[in-house]
Amino acid sequence: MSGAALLGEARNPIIRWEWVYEEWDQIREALLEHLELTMLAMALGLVVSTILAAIALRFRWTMTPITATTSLIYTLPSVAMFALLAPVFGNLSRVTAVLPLAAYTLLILVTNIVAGFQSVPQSVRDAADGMGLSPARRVWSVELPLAMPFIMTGIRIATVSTVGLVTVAAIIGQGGLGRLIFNGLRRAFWTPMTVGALLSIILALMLDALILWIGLLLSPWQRRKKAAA
Amino acid sequence: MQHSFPDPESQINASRAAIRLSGVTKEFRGSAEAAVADLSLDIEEGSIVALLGPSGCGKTTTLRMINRLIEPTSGTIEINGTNVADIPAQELRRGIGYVIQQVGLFPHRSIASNIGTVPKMLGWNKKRIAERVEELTSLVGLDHDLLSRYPDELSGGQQQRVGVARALAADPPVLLMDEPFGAVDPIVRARLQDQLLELQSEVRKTIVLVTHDVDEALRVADQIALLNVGGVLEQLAAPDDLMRTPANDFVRTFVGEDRWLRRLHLNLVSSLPHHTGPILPIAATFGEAREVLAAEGVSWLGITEDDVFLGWVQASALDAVEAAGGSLADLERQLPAAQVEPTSTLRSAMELIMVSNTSAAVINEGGKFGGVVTLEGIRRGLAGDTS
Amino acid sequence: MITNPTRRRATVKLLAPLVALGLVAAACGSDSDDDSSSTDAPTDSSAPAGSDVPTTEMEMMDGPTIRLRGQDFSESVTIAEVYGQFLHAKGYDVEVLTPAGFRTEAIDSIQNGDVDLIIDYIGGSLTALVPDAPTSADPDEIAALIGPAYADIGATLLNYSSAVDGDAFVVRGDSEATTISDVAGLDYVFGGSAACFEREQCFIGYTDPDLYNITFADTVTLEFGPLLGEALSAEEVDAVQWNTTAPQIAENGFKVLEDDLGLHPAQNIAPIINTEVLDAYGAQLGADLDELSALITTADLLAWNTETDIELRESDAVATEWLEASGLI
Amino acid sequence: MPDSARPLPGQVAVPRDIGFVDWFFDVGTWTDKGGILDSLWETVLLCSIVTIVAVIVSVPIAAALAHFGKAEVSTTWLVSISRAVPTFAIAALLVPWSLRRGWGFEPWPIFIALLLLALVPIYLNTYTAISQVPDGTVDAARALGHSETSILTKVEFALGASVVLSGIRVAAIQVVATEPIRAFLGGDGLGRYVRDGFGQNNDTLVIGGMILIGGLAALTGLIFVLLERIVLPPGVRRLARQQGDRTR
Repeated sequence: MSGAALLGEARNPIIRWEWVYEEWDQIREALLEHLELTMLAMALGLVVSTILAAIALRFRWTMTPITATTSLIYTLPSVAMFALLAPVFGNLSRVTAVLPLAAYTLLILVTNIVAGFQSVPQSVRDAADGMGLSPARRVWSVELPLAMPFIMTGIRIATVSTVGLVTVAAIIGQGGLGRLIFNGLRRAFWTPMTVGALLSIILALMLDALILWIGLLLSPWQRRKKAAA
Repeated sequence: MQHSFPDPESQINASRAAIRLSGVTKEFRGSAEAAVADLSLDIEEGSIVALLGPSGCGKTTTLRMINRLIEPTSGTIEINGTNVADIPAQELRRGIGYVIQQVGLFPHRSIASNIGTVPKMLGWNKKRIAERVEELTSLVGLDHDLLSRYPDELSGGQQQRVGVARALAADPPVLLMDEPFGAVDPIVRARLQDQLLELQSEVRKTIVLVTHDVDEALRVADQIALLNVGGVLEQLAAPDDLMRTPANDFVRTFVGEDRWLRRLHLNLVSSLPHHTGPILPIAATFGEAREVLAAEGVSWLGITEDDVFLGWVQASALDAVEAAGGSLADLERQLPAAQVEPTSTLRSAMELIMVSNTSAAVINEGGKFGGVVTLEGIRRGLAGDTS
Repeated sequence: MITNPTRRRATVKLLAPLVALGLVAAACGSDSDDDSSSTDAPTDSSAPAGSDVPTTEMEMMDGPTIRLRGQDFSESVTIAEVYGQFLHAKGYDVEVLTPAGFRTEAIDSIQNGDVDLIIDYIGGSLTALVPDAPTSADPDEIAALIGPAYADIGATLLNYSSAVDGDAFVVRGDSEATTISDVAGLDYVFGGSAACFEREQCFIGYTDPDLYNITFADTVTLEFGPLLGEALSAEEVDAVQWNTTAPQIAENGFKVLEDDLGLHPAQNIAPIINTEVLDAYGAQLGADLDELSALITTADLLAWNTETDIELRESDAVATEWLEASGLI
Repeated sequence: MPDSARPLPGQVAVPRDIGFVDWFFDVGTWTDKGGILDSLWETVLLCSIVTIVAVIVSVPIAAALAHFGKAEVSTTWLVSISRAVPTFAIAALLVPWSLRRGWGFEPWPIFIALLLLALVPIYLNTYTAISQVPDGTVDAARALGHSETSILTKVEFALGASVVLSGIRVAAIQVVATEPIRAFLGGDGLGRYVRDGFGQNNDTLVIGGMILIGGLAALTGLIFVLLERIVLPPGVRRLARQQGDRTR
């Protein structure tokens, strides 16, 4: 078979290193944009899910509808989400990319925040009340730190999935490393696709490790336990 | 909320507090029966009162109404004449120590930080908190090395001690304890109970203790309030009186017919108040010997030398030896027939005393003389008479 | 591909603390056109076309940033680069955005002001803007129809180029057919994009009993791009709707069947610019764009596509090379 | 449109300005050749096969590794990688590869891409399920004379069944939600409505497609909930509630 861009052909191997070198600027841009979109989506997702989790914890009956809604959002095809929002918020607006990305984090984050606060032993809450901690202080200085391991796990999982999802936002001209993937897709050129996919995985792993590390910093009592185990 | 609550000016006297419950009733929503019904109770300052009863008798509810974790449906609770409802809840709680069965230590804070929780809230400076933490650590018998550890790294008994230290941190006049030793094994529990009594002899708090363990109540409380289901007070009495003169069948059944016997099996020689008895060093004079004999009302003496028990001598032989110009060392000594260890149960000690012809057993504490156990001492120990 | 300065600025903004709720606002603002403080001076000739920072010897034109964006296929990306780099060299403040979407998105963005300049194929524009208008092989006729339509959405159609990338009915080299009419009796499997199936100038025209009246054995919906060639090669389909400048046609020995009944409209490329932006720069901008459009030929399009899709070079470098070779920069 | 130009299987020619209700509740929309019912069947068939194969591959491997307490660390990393892999890119890479081998658009590229997606949640949950069975329980079974195989199947598996099942549920839902990319790679299935909606600039189709896909995913979740009710003994279900769902 002659002609167009064949896999394994000398011109179009799985990865062509000169391309990586020559297009380094493009790759770096894409990587930074990927990071930016991930962080924006996570930040927005965290704010919203904190509010939702607070509602769910305060009014127990809301837990089911909140979970149902966030689960449904989670199953909606991301490609369609981006495309539908594009005419609403404009093709170029970060909002168009960030809103769906943030929406996809809700299920994981809400579930984990709620689980985290529910994991706080009743006795600890009781002791805090008995010693005269105000409710706000109890939540902030006792419950939150104890819920932190769960919350950090949620943030890890959500961040990693978001890194994967950001690539899809390339259909609306954003999407960080997804732009590389689409660049390759346009021409059946493997190198940008491989670079995009690989960097997305590497970025996910690095963020995962980073958040794991931050989580351990935030919960020294856990670290000690882990070391002892 | 920067009231430094246990100040002299505070509504509750800094060192002493009496608690008075008047007609306190608590009905929970959706429950037909009251959890606590028209309960009136006077708690003397500086005493330990045990709220005892079967589950569902409202003892924990009663306790939690004192520091307003639960608000009564009707009735009033006063601490030193001040209605607790008039004190802001959080301020009130900071002035009342609170110990619970599951301890509820903050797992994410070091032991030192746990103990210092209330002082920190009261705005003490770091140095003062650190000193107080050190002091309390010694007071409850904790190893200072533990202060930098996290709760998970401590044994159940150690955690419970931290819980007590934490409750005492701001030197509150009132201590509420909700089954404080419920989660530890019987041996540790007995030790913790001893320690509580020891502690109480130093700090003299007004302590309200919830328990379902009759032995515990008998052992540590000055007064026992026996509650029945629905929060009905069946009897309020000193432990001895409760056992000797139960007010009704419920009390009799609850306290149990074989109470004494069970306690003999349960309690150790070491749990008895330290009692030396008619014991004298070998170098003592005849005058001293007669004094001790008169004071103890016995007809025999124990002789020790360098903390080692040498044997018993008969009082009747004193006059003859003194007349012969001898000393105590010249008396004929009988070797101790009854010897017990501090870890022997009271039952085995009693058995030994019965079968030997002395009326006391010698406590052998690792080869040294550790005091004597008498039948009277055992009786008093069982009755909770710690004097 | 072009580096996008607004993206870089947005990243810097972001790395400053992600102050929770301010995020969305910051994100919205990132495409504002008043920000020209970027100091990323271009260092090599292939990269910087999208930069809004002129090199020192050039005189900066006074006016708003011209944002242009290609559609999501190589030719459109390269065309956008060519126009972008050309204008940039002329001293205009230009920003070439990441390619995204196809014609619908392009027209939407010029209408809502996300983008100031697009380069589209006039026949395609006609289908999108005036779907009921009769198709024509005459570019002037089409231009006369779409000019007013673009004016209605605040844009100006400039002169079309002689460069044409027309619709192509493509079959394998061994096909017996030479005209589209020949296909009627061949029981072919047809592959086309989702858009093709609802267009008079495409699938509907081919199957229309009053026109080509072809009965296909089956159809496959394919994304526009190299997959069309792959599918044809693999004999998954026997005919595809492609474009005349697809380099894979020659590369694979495919052939383009003659549109013997004149279904396909003229598909010359033409710049369409936001009228306000055009007016802000005065007549010079229009003249400059016309100058460039006049120079681009169909052969150029095919050459660019060969570079990007067969030689796998990047559009920005291909554009720079052509502009240099043509003495335009 | 004249009858002879009636759409062939492979494309949906829906008037651009049709209202969602008119489209969705038209009988023809559902029953026509290439209509919703056909697309639904294609999707359900592929998703079921992918999920079943993923179970057959993942469960034994995970169970064996967990039983012998291997692969703790690699398991964690595997999750991260799998979540970040752009499934679309994988599938897109595989299509030309498949075409050139004469294997066509389908089913291999989309099948492999979805399989990769489904393997991990099932592997992970099985691993978790087996390794969280208390050592004491396993020892007790050993002491009662169970063989290692019998411990794995009768004890560890029975106790972890709920967690394994929820892993399969998550995998199935993800597969259903991701399968629509098939429509962008030369196939059909429910994703066709989203694809055609994009291509034809028809939001009715895009929204309709999203509702169908979201609905199928939700239904999939529901089926697993019912399955759990039927399959698991109440004691194990109670146990599972206590342990909590570790999949998220």
